[in-house]
Amino acid sequence: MTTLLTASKLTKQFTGLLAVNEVDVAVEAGSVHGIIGPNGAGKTTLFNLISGLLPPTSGSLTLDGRDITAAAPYERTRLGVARTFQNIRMFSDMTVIENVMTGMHTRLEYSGVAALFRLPAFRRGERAAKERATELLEFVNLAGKARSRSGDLSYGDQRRLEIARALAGDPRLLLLDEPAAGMNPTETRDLATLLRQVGQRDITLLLVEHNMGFVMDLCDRITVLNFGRKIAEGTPRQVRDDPSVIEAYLGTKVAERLAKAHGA
Amino acid sequence: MLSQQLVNGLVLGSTYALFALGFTLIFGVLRVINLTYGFYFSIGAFVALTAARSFGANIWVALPLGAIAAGLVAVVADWILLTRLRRAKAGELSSLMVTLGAVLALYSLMAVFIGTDIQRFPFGFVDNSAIEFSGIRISLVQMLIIGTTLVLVALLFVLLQRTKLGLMIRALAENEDAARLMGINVGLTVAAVSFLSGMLGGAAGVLIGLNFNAIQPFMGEHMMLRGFAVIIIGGLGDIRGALIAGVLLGVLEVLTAGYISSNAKEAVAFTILVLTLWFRPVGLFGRAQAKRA
Amino acid sequence: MAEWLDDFLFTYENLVHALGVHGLLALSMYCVMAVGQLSLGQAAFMGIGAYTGALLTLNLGLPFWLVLPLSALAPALVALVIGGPTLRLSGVYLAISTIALGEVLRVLYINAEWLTGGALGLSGIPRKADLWLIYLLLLIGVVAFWAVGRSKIGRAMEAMREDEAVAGVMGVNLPRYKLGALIVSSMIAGLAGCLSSHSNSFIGPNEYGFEMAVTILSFALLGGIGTPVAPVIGAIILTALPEVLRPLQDFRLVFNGLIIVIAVLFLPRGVIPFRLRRAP
Amino acid sequence: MSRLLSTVGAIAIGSLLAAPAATTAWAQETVTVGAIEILSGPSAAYGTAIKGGLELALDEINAAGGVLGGKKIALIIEDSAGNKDQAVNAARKLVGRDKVPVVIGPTLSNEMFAVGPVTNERKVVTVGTSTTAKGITEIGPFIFRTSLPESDVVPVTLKTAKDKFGVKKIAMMYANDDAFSKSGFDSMKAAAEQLGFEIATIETFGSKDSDFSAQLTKIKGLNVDAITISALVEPISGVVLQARQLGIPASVRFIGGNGANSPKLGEIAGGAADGLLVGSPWFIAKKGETNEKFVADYKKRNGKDPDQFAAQAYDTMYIVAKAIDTAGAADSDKIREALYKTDFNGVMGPFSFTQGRDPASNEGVVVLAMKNGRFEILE
Repeated sequence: MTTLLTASKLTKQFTGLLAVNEVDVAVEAGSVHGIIGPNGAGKTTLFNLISGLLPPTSGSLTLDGRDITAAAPYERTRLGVARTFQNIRMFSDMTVIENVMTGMHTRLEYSGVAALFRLPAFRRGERAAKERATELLEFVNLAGKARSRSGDLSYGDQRRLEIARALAGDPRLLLLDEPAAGMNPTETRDLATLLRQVGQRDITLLLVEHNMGFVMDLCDRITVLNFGRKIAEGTPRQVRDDPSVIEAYLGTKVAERLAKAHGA
Repeated sequence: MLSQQLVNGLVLGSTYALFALGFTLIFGVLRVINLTYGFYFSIGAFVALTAARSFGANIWVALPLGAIAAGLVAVVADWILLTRLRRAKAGELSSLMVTLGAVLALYSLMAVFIGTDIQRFPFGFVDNSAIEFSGIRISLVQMLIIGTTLVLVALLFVLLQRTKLGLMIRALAENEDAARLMGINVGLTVAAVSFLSGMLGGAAGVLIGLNFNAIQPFMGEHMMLRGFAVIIIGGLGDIRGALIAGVLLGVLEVLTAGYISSNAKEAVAFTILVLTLWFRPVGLFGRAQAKRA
Repeated sequence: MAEWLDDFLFTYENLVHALGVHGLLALSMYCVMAVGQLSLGQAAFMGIGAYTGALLTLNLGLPFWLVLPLSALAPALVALVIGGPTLRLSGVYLAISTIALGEVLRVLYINAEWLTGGALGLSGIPRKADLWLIYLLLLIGVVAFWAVGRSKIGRAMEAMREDEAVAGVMGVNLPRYKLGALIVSSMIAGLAGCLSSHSNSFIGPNEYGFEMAVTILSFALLGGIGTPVAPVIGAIILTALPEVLRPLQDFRLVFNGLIIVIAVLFLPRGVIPFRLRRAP
Repeated sequence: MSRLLSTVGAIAIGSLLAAPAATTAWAQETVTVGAIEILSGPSAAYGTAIKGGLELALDEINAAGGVLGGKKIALIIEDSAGNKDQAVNAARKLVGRDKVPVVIGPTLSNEMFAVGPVTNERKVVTVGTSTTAKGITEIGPFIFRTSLPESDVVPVTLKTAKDKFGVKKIAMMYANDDAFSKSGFDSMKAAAEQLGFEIATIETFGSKDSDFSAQLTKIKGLNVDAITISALVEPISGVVLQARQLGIPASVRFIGGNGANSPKLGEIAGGAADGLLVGSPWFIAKKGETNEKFVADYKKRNGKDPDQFAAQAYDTMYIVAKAIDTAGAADSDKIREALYKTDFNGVMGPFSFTQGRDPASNEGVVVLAMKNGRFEILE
């Protein structure tokens, strides 16, 4: 197995807050890698650093041996990084299929001139894009809604559309920020099935999730963050049994219980 | 002559700084380039003028009157124009556009009703005499402007750093949602900031109108262009930066006109503005990284 | 031609010219706003085109077919200089620096007397901007935006307008798109400027300032930016209305200002709210 | 889309077409003359004064039997709002729709540079009453003006300053951002050089500036005898006030161009303006029956004192009416011929045109000095 993504000593400091503190993560190609941790542990910040939405304060990132620490988001996309967002960020005025086709931006090679004059390159590109988009929509079970306004979709549909849009760029690494948030058990189960199928497409998955069952079930390897620091890493079983992890999770619960007792 | 020119520059620069204070305060807290600010400047001057004319108010009455009126206008303008956008979390460009349209409409409306002729305070409204020492002349009004600018900056610092309202304002400036969670009445704090900046704008209008003795509806618009330069050079939202950038700009303009060419005076502000954007977009004193696209 | 028709065209020639030129200006505004940016420099770019065109015609006597593209090129260079640093920052920086641009250029026109005639401006510019040419260019502009709008470029532009960060994650090269849009828009504005100076015979330094910039913005906001035709219709309405409703002239600026306020607050999609489809 | 465009076009054109029919019916009994003046916006004061002067003359002419053996003159005044485009649109409407043989105005030189080529192309006589910039009548053979160009007035003022007050060394100031002020300055500079003045410095400012301290401090250090200034009245007032505040003594006189020739100067600047010299083609207290009657009638009709713009407009209306009469028809070409033969004695004094269509003589120019906030003839 080879390492696809390596973060070393990755740090992000906001005014007065170390959101991510010297975190090392290595994501194996072809694996499903989970990142867990209590609220405020720095998971989303880590995602923003990996996808390039935030510049790191220090540390470095490599993708397939190539340094991408300073690369802009669009450059990372071109290199094969795609992501979804915790609070779904759809182009809500666009139709469903347009959203997916927007995700193909880097894979469409025709020039502006070709588009302007409707040259064969443009026609070919758009036709292929449409076919591929339709395929992806079928894959996420949205084929019937290709022409609906995406802002009008139900919550679960939007989640799946976001995954289709991310897949449209043919990524090697897909970052999923709490994909199961707000889903009922049935939907969650369907999602897990969907993601397993994605994994079979030779796509490495890195996901942040709160739903423990979901994570333990799906992931090959898990990294645990707390207060911006990595506190544990390993297989689901290793992580589950790690005392520092139990403390991190239990600690908060105990604290909550204590607070409640005081209040009463 | 150099010393007299430096004094001229200091006075001119103080007017720029005075004007820019409220402008930069609005941006610093509310994250809005509020172009209606120029109108507060005009309306403050006009209210003071009307007071002086209709019931012979003196400067110590007319100045606060103009400032308070402008403050009230600011609260209303913010409420009408920006509440909706703030609630919808619309981008900063929407608010810029809405205030842009509003300010054009307001100036023009004011011009339709009271004309664009330059109006002046009655003779003898303030003591026009000047003090002269070792060949440098400075009039009482000019000293009043420099003094007021310094006093207002000091008061603003005390307000922001030492009072409960200041704490609320700073919390709001940091993060609106967090401020709300902390139990701060955001609507009220926004209104307070609007009122404060409106007052600063109005006071600037009265004093500057008095110094140059030229009051007309579009006076705020002419000032606005300098205002942009000052708040960008000083760093958006940076009060101390606005003070220093304002004075700096005034002195540079006067020295340019005095020793290079009066033709070049107009270009000074924008040359520095463009240089700032190229090389130091966070402003002269900014530390934080400029907001990324 | 029948005499009455001749008289009629003579009477309204300026208006018909203005409708076309303003249509082009609205299109140039559309081009920037379509990627979610705000430029208040369209009037300034127009001015550069107007002066470049007039000077090339008057001083060098170049043929109009050569003058026109050169007048589009000059503002493009300025857009490059302005856009380079500011487009990396948040949108307000572009807005402010483009306002400043108008002012800088005004000072420049006034002071470069040997070239621009200073405050007296340039007069005696031959009338070479034929009506058909203006409307042909406008038509080409609209069709071109329409065509490009229905491709990956159009999708990328709409994505940037809706959520810039996500557009970046989709692989849209944000700086390049923003700069490209600014440059194309400055070129259209430059063309409009050149056409207007070659239909007015006289230009002065104070015509391309803040008021004109705001007026151009109001075209696009009234029409909306859902399709490239919408801002053009906005321009036509706002240009023709004061001519039809004379009393409106006194309140022209008040009206333009209110249009912007109302459009932003209540009609964010303009009066032509349709959206261009971007997929087959 | 093209259908939408053409629909909008059709609506716009349709509503524009609806209007023109009205004016043509009564054109038989009247001669229609057009005027384009600034009646709204920042410079409305000029146009309003001109309108007052035109209408006063018009009432008198029509009461005395009109022109061409009993035809009355109808005057259509269009508002330009000081906007070049609006002025051109007005001119096109007057020429294309109302078919006027003569256009009076427009108010500003800037507007004339835009309007002139249009009316001239259609061979419609255009008579400026207040356009003093250089090159106005060079626009074309149909462009006249009754206002003395600055280049005729300013030398008189400067010469008076030299002869009467021994002025030798001057500083020159002007607003460099509007055509009126700039072209006034050009004439001033030419005249100053011709009269052998020593020009210590030339300083500029913007029409909308309010701070002139840098320029004035510099001038103060140069110990000049006088300061010439070419600008509109508002910045002039500001300059004068600040000059005195900065301690430039009253013995250093200001010498103004046409823009300073306004009673507003005294209203705004008060005593600070005392001593300012300005040349004027007309003055309210000018002796003579014609002028006294004009001043009285104007005041009765319009409720305030006339200024030079009103006076020039008043004379112009008479000059145009006479030309129409002489021409024998409301025909532009014939009126143009007739204007060349103008020999008129009005409130501004004797008047005729040069072959270049400018006023022939500057004999009527008087030099005024400001005293206690009012202009008086310099004796």
